[in-house]
Amino acid sequence: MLHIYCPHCAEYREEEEFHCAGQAHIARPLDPEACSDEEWGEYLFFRKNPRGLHHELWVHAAGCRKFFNLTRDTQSYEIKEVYMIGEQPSVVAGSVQQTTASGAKS
Amino acid sequence: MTQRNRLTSGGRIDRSTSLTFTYNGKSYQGYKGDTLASAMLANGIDVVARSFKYSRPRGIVAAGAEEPNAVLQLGATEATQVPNVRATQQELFDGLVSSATNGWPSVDTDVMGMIGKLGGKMMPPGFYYKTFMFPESSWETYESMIRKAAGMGRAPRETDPDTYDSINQHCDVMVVGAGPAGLAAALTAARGGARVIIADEQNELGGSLLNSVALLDGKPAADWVHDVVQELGTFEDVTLLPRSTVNGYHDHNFLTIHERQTDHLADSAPAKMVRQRMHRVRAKWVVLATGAHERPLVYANNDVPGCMITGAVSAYINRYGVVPGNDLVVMTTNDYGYQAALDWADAGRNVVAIVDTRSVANGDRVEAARQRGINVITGSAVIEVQGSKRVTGVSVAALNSSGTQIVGSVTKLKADTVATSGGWSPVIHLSCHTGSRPVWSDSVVGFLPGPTVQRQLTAGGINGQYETAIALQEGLDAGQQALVKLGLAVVNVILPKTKALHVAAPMSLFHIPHLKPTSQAPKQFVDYQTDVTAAGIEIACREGFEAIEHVKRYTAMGFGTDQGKLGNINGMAVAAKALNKTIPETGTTVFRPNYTPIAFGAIIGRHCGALFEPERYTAMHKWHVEQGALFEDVGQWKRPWYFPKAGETMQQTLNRECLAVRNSVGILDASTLGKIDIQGKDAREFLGRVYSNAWAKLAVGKCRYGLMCGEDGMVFDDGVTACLGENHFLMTTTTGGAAHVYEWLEIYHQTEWPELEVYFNTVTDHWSTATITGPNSRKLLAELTESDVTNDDFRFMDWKQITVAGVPARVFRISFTGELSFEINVQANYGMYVWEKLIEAGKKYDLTPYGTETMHILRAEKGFIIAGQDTDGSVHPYDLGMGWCVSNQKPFSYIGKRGMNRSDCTRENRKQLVGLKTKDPKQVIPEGSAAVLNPNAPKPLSIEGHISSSYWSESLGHSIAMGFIKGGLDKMGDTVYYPMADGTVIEAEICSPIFFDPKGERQNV
Amino acid sequence: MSEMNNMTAAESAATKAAVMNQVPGPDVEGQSPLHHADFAGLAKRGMQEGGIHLRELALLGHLTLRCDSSNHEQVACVAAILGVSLPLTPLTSAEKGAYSIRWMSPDEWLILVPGLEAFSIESQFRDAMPGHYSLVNSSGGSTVLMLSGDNAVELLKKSTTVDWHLSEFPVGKVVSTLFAKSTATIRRTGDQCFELVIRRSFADYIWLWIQDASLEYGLVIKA
Amino acid sequence: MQKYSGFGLFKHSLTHHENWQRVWRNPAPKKKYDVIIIGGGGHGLATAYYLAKEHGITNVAVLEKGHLGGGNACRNTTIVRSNYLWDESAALYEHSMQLWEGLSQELNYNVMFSQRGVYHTCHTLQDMRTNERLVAANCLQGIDNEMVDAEQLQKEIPTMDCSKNARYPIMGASVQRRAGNARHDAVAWGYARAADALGVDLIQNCEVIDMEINDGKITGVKTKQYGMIKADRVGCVVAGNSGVLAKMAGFELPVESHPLQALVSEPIKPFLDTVVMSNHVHGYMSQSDKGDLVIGAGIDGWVGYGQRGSYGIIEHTIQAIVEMFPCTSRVRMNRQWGGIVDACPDASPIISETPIKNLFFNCGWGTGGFKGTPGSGNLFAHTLADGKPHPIAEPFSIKRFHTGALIDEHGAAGVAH
Repeated sequence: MLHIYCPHCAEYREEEEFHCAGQAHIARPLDPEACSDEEWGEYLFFRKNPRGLHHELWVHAAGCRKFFNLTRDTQSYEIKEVYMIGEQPSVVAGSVQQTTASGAKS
Repeated sequence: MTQRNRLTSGGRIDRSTSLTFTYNGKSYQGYKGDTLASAMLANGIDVVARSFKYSRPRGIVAAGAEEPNAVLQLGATEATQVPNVRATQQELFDGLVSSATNGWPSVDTDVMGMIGKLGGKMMPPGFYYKTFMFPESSWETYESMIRKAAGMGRAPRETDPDTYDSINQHCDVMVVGAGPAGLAAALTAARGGARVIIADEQNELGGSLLNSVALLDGKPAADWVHDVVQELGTFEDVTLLPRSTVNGYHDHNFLTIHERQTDHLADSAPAKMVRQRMHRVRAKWVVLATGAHERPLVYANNDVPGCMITGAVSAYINRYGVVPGNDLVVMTTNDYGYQAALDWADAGRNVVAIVDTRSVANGDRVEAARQRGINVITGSAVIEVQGSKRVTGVSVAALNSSGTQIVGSVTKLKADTVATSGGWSPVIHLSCHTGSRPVWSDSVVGFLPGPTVQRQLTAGGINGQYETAIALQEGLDAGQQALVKLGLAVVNVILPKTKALHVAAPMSLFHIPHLKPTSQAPKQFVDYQTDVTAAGIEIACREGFEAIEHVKRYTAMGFGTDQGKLGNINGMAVAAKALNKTIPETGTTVFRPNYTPIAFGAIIGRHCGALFEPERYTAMHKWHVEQGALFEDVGQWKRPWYFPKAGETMQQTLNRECLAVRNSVGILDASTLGKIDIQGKDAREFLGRVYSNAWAKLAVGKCRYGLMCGEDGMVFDDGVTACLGENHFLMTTTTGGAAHVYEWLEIYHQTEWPELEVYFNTVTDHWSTATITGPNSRKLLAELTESDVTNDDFRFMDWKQITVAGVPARVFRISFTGELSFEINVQANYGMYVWEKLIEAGKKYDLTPYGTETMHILRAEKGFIIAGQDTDGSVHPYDLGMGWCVSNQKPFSYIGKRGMNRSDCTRENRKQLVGLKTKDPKQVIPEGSAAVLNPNAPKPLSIEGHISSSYWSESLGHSIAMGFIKGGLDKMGDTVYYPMADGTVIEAEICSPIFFDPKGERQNV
Repeated sequence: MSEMNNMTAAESAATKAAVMNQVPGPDVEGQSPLHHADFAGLAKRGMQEGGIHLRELALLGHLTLRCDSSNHEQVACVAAILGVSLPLTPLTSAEKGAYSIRWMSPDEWLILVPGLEAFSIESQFRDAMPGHYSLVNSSGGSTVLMLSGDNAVELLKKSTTVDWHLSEFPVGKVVSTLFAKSTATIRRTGDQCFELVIRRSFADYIWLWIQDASLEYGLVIKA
Repeated sequence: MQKYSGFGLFKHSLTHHENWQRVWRNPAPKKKYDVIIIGGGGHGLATAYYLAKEHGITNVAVLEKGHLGGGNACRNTTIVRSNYLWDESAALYEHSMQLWEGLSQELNYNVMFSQRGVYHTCHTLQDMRTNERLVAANCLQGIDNEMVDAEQLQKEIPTMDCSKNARYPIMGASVQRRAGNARHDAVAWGYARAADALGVDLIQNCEVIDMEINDGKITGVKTKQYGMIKADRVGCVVAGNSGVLAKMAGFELPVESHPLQALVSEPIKPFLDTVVMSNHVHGYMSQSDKGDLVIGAGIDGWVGYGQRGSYGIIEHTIQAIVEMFPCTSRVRMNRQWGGIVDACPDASPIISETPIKNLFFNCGWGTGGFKGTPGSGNLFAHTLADGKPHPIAEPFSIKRFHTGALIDEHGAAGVAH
């Protein structure tokens, strides 16, 4: 069971209050009509699905109903950081980072 | 009945409270403080089970969670039956009824035992993979026989009378295990001001100290336990949980604790009490002080009742005042095994010998035994046990220094009890639950907790530290570390003094050799409950099952209800030897929740029966119930399905309800439709992006129907949205789709288009909606309002704010029936009032309440779709023949536009929604029926489409249906066939789905 | 839209949103979501002592305000209308007299007022509130339960996953969270006193849940 | 291959079972193979077997990073059925079903395929419509499937609560009587043994860490333990790890890997003689030959490779089981575990060519992989042998996610299985 820091409520809550909306940073193409079927298909369905660091979009569904991003290790399930929509992650694959036992940072 | 193995004094039992219990129909006595197992041993009960595969008699081996054999059926009544209760963990209560789970006619004289003896040789591991294949049809016959013989206890046939619940806890430090290490850790953390939970599976805190004769500060260890527990009880932020097993350690320091609140009192919980409770704990830090399980040694016939582990022997003597036999032989690889002999001798019974596999034994405990005059035989082992339902003697032989071969002659000794110790296995189960891989330690001769990302500390036996003084110190250290990590000031705790004993190194030995090769020796059990033997493991390895997971799966080792707590390490050792590898090379052992089994009831708590899932009600629900409505589940809502009158069949009710609407007026509770209030200057733009049709020009006071598609172009919801003000809209959604639509709007607003000035608020529950529909609906409305509701002033697809029955209302003139309709929305606190006023005023128009089924018929007569019924995620608006609801003129590429223009979405011959009229007007095509062009063609037939909605239309006097047909919109007038399961075929003609009032005149009057 | 009664003059021009007085005259009795549970009767007939005390605050005015907390004009306007400032810190609340405000999300607050004042406050907002905002009357969609007693915290621990320890959850704190299989907005009003705002359609379920979960403590209904 | 039979068992018992042969060799890999199959799970082993048996291609290696059948093959709840909605899926799973029937004899390994029936219970009118649609479609597809009403269901499954008292009363069910269970380990081991006997090299503890791709064409794989191994064609059948392998090849898949959990009760005496699945209350259950109630749970909503999911899913699943079988309240849960399921957006698998020439992927089976094992292996072998998909596999191309020709089984099957 994940313990997730909601950056809007500024505290940890249980996973059951949240809903994962999948991979983060998938921007809707600005001009969908200009997309080929292949490009539109990639946007709709193709995902990174990494073993390791993953940037995800979550919503605090039973709380403040706001979306946010988090970076999570899909092997250890450790949450490395939580950040707002529109922001970029600071922990990315390949970046030097320490595995800590302290969970997400606020 | 006398308790022939009960000592006259000693132990933590209350001899003044005698308890009666039955086992296999026979009555026995025990005492308060007994476990069922200790009481059985006190009464000299030897055979407690028949083994799973070979049906061999089995006795009690251990004293705790690791017990593999004493697994019983409990329960005095049918409803309170509990299968597979471990007698070593079940506290005795007065009136307890127990029985063995296998054995026919009884566990003592079991016929299957003979089969086991004869057929046992035919049952090597995996034998079932190699046979029962011929003839091909035979497996299911064999299988049903196997199934009858398998299984242990039985489920009750009646509903559980007890309640359970769960409670969510938060703490700074969760201490698992209340032995010396756990108590020291908890005390330290508590004194430091931390919020502490300490849980232990036993009925009182103290752990191994309760089984021990060790002195702390010169006093019995139990005194120190008592003082610590008392002090812990004084802290407001410390929770003490005895009878509470920490069963699962999940991610991010989430733990589940299974607390038995009344299992020690009676079969069923006393009134108002909860039988069992799950604590769902989120801990900042976890201290695992779970101790260790002793390993029995693997030797020939080591499953004969009377074969035990040494720690259990001590526990029964010291804690329960029970000596489980008269003449004891101890076999050990380490110093700790000697304690059982010392305790046995102290209890005044005969220690025949201590057989130490080490050639040199010189620890303090060894010396103590020698000083007591006990016969210590070093460099030797018990290679075989005699007896069938109870040990009668043992064969002892000298071993070579590595313990791999017998070197001397065999001596036979008379004994009725054999206690063995092959060392101790740290209880690393919880540490493994989170995915941490354990690490082998040669010095501990066991696996230790591996690296982890959890905020976890360990202390005592789990670290392979079995001396009380060290365990206490490690507990203190863990408590202090936790305080540091929590940012709290570190406090000191003065630990009790205990005599430091010299402990010599243990020998790494698991499997005792026999004179014969393992394959030919009498059975040497590794896992008692699953009947896995050393020979079986060797066969598995020989056959190529070399990974330890393969060995386990092929032999079933560790798959019992004890999850291999006693046997797994021994099994790995046997496999390692067979493969000529070390234990860590063979692989690690993986444990998964639960540590010990948990009743389903406890896991689900109150979420069962009436509280399984919420039932959502509208403001008028009580009225519907009183009118005898039957209800349909739509999402979590209870919606009236239809309102039968006495003596009516369902179809008669529907016919009556439909005709009432078509001929006069009906009333529907439409409150459950999702409603979203949308405000902001960009609300209109937003609607244009999420609906497939145009919204730019919708005037204030007007309503419009819209289709919502996914980015793939497929329809997922629909509804009417009203323009309340220039920047203010009220969107309706389907009943089941409300939550999804709301999140859909929010995700686009928050992540894609935050620049749009718009706010969404769910108002589903705020408004209650009474829909009156039918030619007389205007007259009815006019009875209750002063406002002008004539067609001139209140047009179709308008909404108005008026007063209905004195209550301010928003009335929408929209129609889902094709009739003149008004949807009257009032604040839900006044919903029932207005409803009842409508019913009253409607009497003269024969106002008829109707439910969802009639609603479905009426809309199908008009060809209106129901999202979810006439859509399945694979149809876009054009497939539905609803191209009129798509605007490709909008400047913004609305959601769904690109998707519905992908190549597969624009191809020929897609399935399209059409009407279907049966050749025989009386025939109603069953919903779901599949269409074919030639019903006589051989199978598999290509399916042209299916029926999505189908009803008898009393208004039209014939059946109606909507369904999908490949290229259907271009096939009007064609015939398709619906083959039925009974071989008949229904013939239907493709037609427009609008069956009733095709010009739409009635809603416009 | 000439017929829209009760609409303030400035309303449609200023905010272009529709506002209506939704409360009828005094001769029409409103029915709260737990009306049929008859708390008044239960208070007389039921248990008088127990660890859980429960009372319904029925028919209050519930107003959901969405606006921009960094817009000083909006924040000042709210304070001027209600006489109490918007709580801008997450999970906090503010209260003055019969008005109370709960932080719901960074741009959302739940305002509770006496039932008959909802429309007048709504109208004041529509007259005075600048900028982009929304105000929604949700009075019919929810009700308020007051939960107190020696075992109130235990009941909440059985029903929610929130940490109710006073050090983590002081008086005045408010959370929106799951309550059993429904949701609730819960504010601590005293060491052992809590206010639950629950949704109408789930009210029966929550009522059933509370009765069941209170069994071991004893449930006292207050009128 | 040493022939297995009851007589064989007897014969070996006379020699204390000391003379059983290895079930498979443990060969060192050759430098080059005609076909390399990455992934020694049920699907990979079946692929190897059918390549050798039906296509005569025996210069084949199966590379397994751990031990054979150690992933989802040994973690699933062993349900086998073929009553899928769309013609494409129905053809695929029925192809598999027909291979299941007789598989024990074909492999000379008892995979304990037991056609004890699979019921889908219906709790709402929408459930009924969905299942009636499924039944109607299956009848025309030549697949057995029928509806039973609540009264009949109560007779067939006495321990289930088919009364009107439930929160979501059971209104009826569809049942495929040819469906059932098989023994998961035995399927992997049986295929492994048979493939090995035909000359396939099963290489355990051999992890692929890179692919050799030249001019858009794969020529070999790099392994952690044995370095480069060349191959003419490579088939990737690694279920939950598909995304990781796709990344090596430089493309993404329309697949996400999620934790899927399951659990068992303690063994009890016969309680349930069939398989029951409810998409509405979200749980399914059968009883193993050993007596355990085998219970399946929903999928966690996030990507996870840890073979662990959230406890909340376990709670919800058991709630559903007790709702349907109230008498299980006092039965005890023994053990839970998790697998990694690679799920496609349309709940149908991928058996396909890829952007890389000679590299083929078989993945995306989601929660339906076990039942598909024989069919998947059989069709993928065909694909690898011919270099182009078998007609039954053709609709399951990755390309469908570009054109939009999805085979969406969500609507029909609800939560799959």
